[in-house]
Amino acid sequence: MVVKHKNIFKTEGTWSDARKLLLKLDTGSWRTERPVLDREKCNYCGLCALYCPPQCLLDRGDRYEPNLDFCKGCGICAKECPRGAFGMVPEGEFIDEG
Amino acid sequence: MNGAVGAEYERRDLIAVKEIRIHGRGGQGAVLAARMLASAFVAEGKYVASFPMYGFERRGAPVVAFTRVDDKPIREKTQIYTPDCLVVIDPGLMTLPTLFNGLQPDGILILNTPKKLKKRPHENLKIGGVINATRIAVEEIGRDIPNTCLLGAFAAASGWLKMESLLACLEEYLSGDILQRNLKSAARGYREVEVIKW
Amino acid sequence: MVEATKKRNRVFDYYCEEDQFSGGVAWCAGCPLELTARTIPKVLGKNMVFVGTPSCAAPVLHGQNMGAWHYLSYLACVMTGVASSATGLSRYFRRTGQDATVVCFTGDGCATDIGFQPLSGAAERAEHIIYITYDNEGYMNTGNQRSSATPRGAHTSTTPVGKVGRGKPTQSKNMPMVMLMHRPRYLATATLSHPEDFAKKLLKAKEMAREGFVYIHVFSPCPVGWRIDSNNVIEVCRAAVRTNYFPLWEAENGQPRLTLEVANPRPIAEFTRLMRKFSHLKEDDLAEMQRILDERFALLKTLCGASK
Amino acid sequence: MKAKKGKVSVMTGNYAAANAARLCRPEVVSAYPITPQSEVAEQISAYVANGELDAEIVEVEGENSAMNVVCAASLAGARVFTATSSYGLVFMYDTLLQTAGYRAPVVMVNVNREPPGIQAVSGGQQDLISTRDSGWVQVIVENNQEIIDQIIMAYRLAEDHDIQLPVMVNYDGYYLSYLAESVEMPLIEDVDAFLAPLKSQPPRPRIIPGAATGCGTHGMEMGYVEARYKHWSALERAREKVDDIDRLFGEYFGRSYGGQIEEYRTDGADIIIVTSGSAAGTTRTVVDAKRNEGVRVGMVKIRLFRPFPEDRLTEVLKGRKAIGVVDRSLCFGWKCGPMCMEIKALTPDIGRMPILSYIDGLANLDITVPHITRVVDEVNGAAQGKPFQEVTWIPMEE
Repeated sequence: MVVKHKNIFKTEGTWSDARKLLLKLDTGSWRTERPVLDREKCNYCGLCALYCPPQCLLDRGDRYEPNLDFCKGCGICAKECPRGAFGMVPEGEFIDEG
Repeated sequence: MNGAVGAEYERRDLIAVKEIRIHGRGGQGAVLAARMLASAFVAEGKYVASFPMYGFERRGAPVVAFTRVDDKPIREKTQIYTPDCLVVIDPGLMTLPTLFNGLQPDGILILNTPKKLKKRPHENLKIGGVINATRIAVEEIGRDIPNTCLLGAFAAASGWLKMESLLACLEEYLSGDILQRNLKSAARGYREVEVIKW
Repeated sequence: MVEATKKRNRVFDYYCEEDQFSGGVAWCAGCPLELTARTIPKVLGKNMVFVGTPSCAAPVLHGQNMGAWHYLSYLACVMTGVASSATGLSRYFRRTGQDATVVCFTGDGCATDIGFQPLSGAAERAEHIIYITYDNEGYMNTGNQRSSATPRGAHTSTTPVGKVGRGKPTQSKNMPMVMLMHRPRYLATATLSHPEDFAKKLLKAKEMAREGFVYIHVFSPCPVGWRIDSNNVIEVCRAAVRTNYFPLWEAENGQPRLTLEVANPRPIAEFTRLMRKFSHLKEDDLAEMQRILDERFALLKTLCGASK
Repeated sequence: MKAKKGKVSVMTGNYAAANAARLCRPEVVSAYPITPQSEVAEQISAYVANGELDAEIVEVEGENSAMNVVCAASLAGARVFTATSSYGLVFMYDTLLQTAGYRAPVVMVNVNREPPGIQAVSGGQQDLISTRDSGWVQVIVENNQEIIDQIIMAYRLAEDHDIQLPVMVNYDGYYLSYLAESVEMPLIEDVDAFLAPLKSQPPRPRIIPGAATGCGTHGMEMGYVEARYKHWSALERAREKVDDIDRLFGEYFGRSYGGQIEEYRTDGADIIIVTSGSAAGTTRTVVDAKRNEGVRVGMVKIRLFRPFPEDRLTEVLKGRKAIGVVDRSLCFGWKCGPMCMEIKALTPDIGRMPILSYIDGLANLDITVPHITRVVDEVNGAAQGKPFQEVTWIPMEE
């Protein structure tokens, strides 16, 4: 006996809808080095935030700090900072081995 | 592409009532003539189908156009192999070996030529309509576009179509000064055609 | 915008719109394309529609079925269809009075190669769209193959360096100049090392797109394909400008003008040494590269002078 | 309610197509000239130039762009129209797949022409066949009146909320494109009335500036499969919809074409000739003549080629004694023409019987009355147990 195919979708909805949710990747885990700010050197010029590709430097009012959830560790902030306020520290130093 | 080439089909009763095949060259208005003819027949309540057969559209290349006329809707979408009437716009095409292919008994030939027709060109011909349409077109329209003049000659020689229907349908295709000149050209074709009965 | 308590760069004033992208999107660490993509809506505002194609930008720009990585409206189309799809959108938005900036966002592969025909057609028809090319000098998304924007001598996976092969044998298509000859309403080159210049040009582009076709060519080095340290890409952009390898200029109605005149252009070697895609080049190769560069810059200068 | 009688005039298939498109009020039109379609593009431009149609005309630099323009405009919410032929259709192939996959309700006229060979500017359905799995709805029509009526019906189908698919209306190049015959042109207010139900549907998704509406990627893995499944299902639904719309059109305008297929004198027929397009008219003439001779022959004209009218064909072909299928195209790698191949796929449902394949009318050669007569004679012989040839290239055997 042949069973006729029945459509399982009743309604048409062919498209994505960006308002539903934003998919976020754990790009924070891509990092091998982490930017660490020396607040003494920072003069809040904002060049780090300007050049940061993922735009993940958070404005703290008197300085910028990386959002480590998304920072990919490219090091541009450290490289572009005219005062050398960011240092790139290997991620391994932040891992609690215990 | 030429519908007449190599076609030796048996005529069947089931083919439409009247089939007209127009031979010309690109630029002489053969395609438009076939279409005008169709419109004129529609004005008389007939069903028509008309289409040309050509490849690349090139001035001077031989062109064949077809018009079918019937009292009932026409269903066949084929070229015309068994014409009842041939319209030859360019006298040079008279030497075409396939020109008379499939011509039916009691056939009609409408020929544009500056010369007299000395003998019957084909044994199936019954009526000839000979006219120097090129001269008339040049005189009336100012250019060698003899198609409307030949349509006038067709109406006179064949008797299948009223001249009023033909003149009325030209307005669908032409306008202004060109229309007036073509109306004159067609009227002269109707009046001046030499009708020969064999 | 928080008021700066210390010295804050005035470039921030151009970036007044919200970032339309989420954090954590799939672009390589240090890729200037990510910065370019984020910059555009920050300057142009939300009322824009991105039209793009398979490229490095595609996975992010064109979202996914159940969501997306940004809040912008977009149309993802085939490689050959970017400029013409944007045409369809722009015509209908204008006809129905919808205020929108239609922005094509493609790589050099699409703009200079497979999608060039519709781009050229749209420019000729003076469609009201902004066509932004991010030029990474090759097909970086598919693994660093050559495109017609790849410069002479560059090592790519389809013009490899070997016993015989010495990188790409022919010079690149001078795309901004090709587009200039279409006489768009507005044309500009830009790069990320000069964000203020870029932002100004984007603002101008938004205005000019109301009147006609806009083409913007963005120099966008690929840290992976060009083999650059990921922290060095902005420096590469800067070097490209300093050496006149990528001069910054704009043209309204086909009248070019330099927006940044480099006082003492540096030799090309200062650009090529920053990446390994040129590391095999010998002295004569660099000299030839310098010659091509000088020739192109002289042409640009001549045209700039002619329009004064 | 019924439509008023329209004006009867003589026009070519191309003019009929352009005129019908005008009546449907497309908002964005883009087409690139190609023989034998060019008149359609020209005529639409003339309507806009004369103020008879208010549409955006985009004079693109190639068919690929034409399809991209109308696809994108359609996704933004516009009613669109385009026309092409042969290589033009093939040149837009990437976007053809995209348009269907994105569910853009584009209506396109394809004037059938042979695709291989630059010199072969001649009729043939190979362009249609080469795009049959593009996910479009594909309809083939027989004469100029059907061109007009089918274009109007195509909008009703394409923009139906349950369908949302592009529709390709095919007619034979040369045989219909340049054929002048008398047609009745519906009045524009009647076309408006016929298409009005589309306005009361739920709005279809569209690209809105600033509203975060994106179109183009179906997501990965299951998201993609879901989108394909919905696309496939919409095409399945289109079959019945074609029948419904044809019936509604008939009730309103007084002309109908049978929907997915049109049957001609199939009652009591032992043998059936299956064909499509302009050749169907010639076949009717032969069927009439053969019926007069006592041959129990009928004709089936395939109108809907994609989705394939499986059920309607099964119903009409079941229990016959033999079938002849006349194709104006080729199916490379099969010992028969493409439509014949699809009819053969119905064998489990219609039962085993001789199915004879005929290739005819390639390169603009006529499918003539004698050709079809020969087909009927041979199929009739096969029905009576005579040996038959499985595939016959008619022009090669003349």
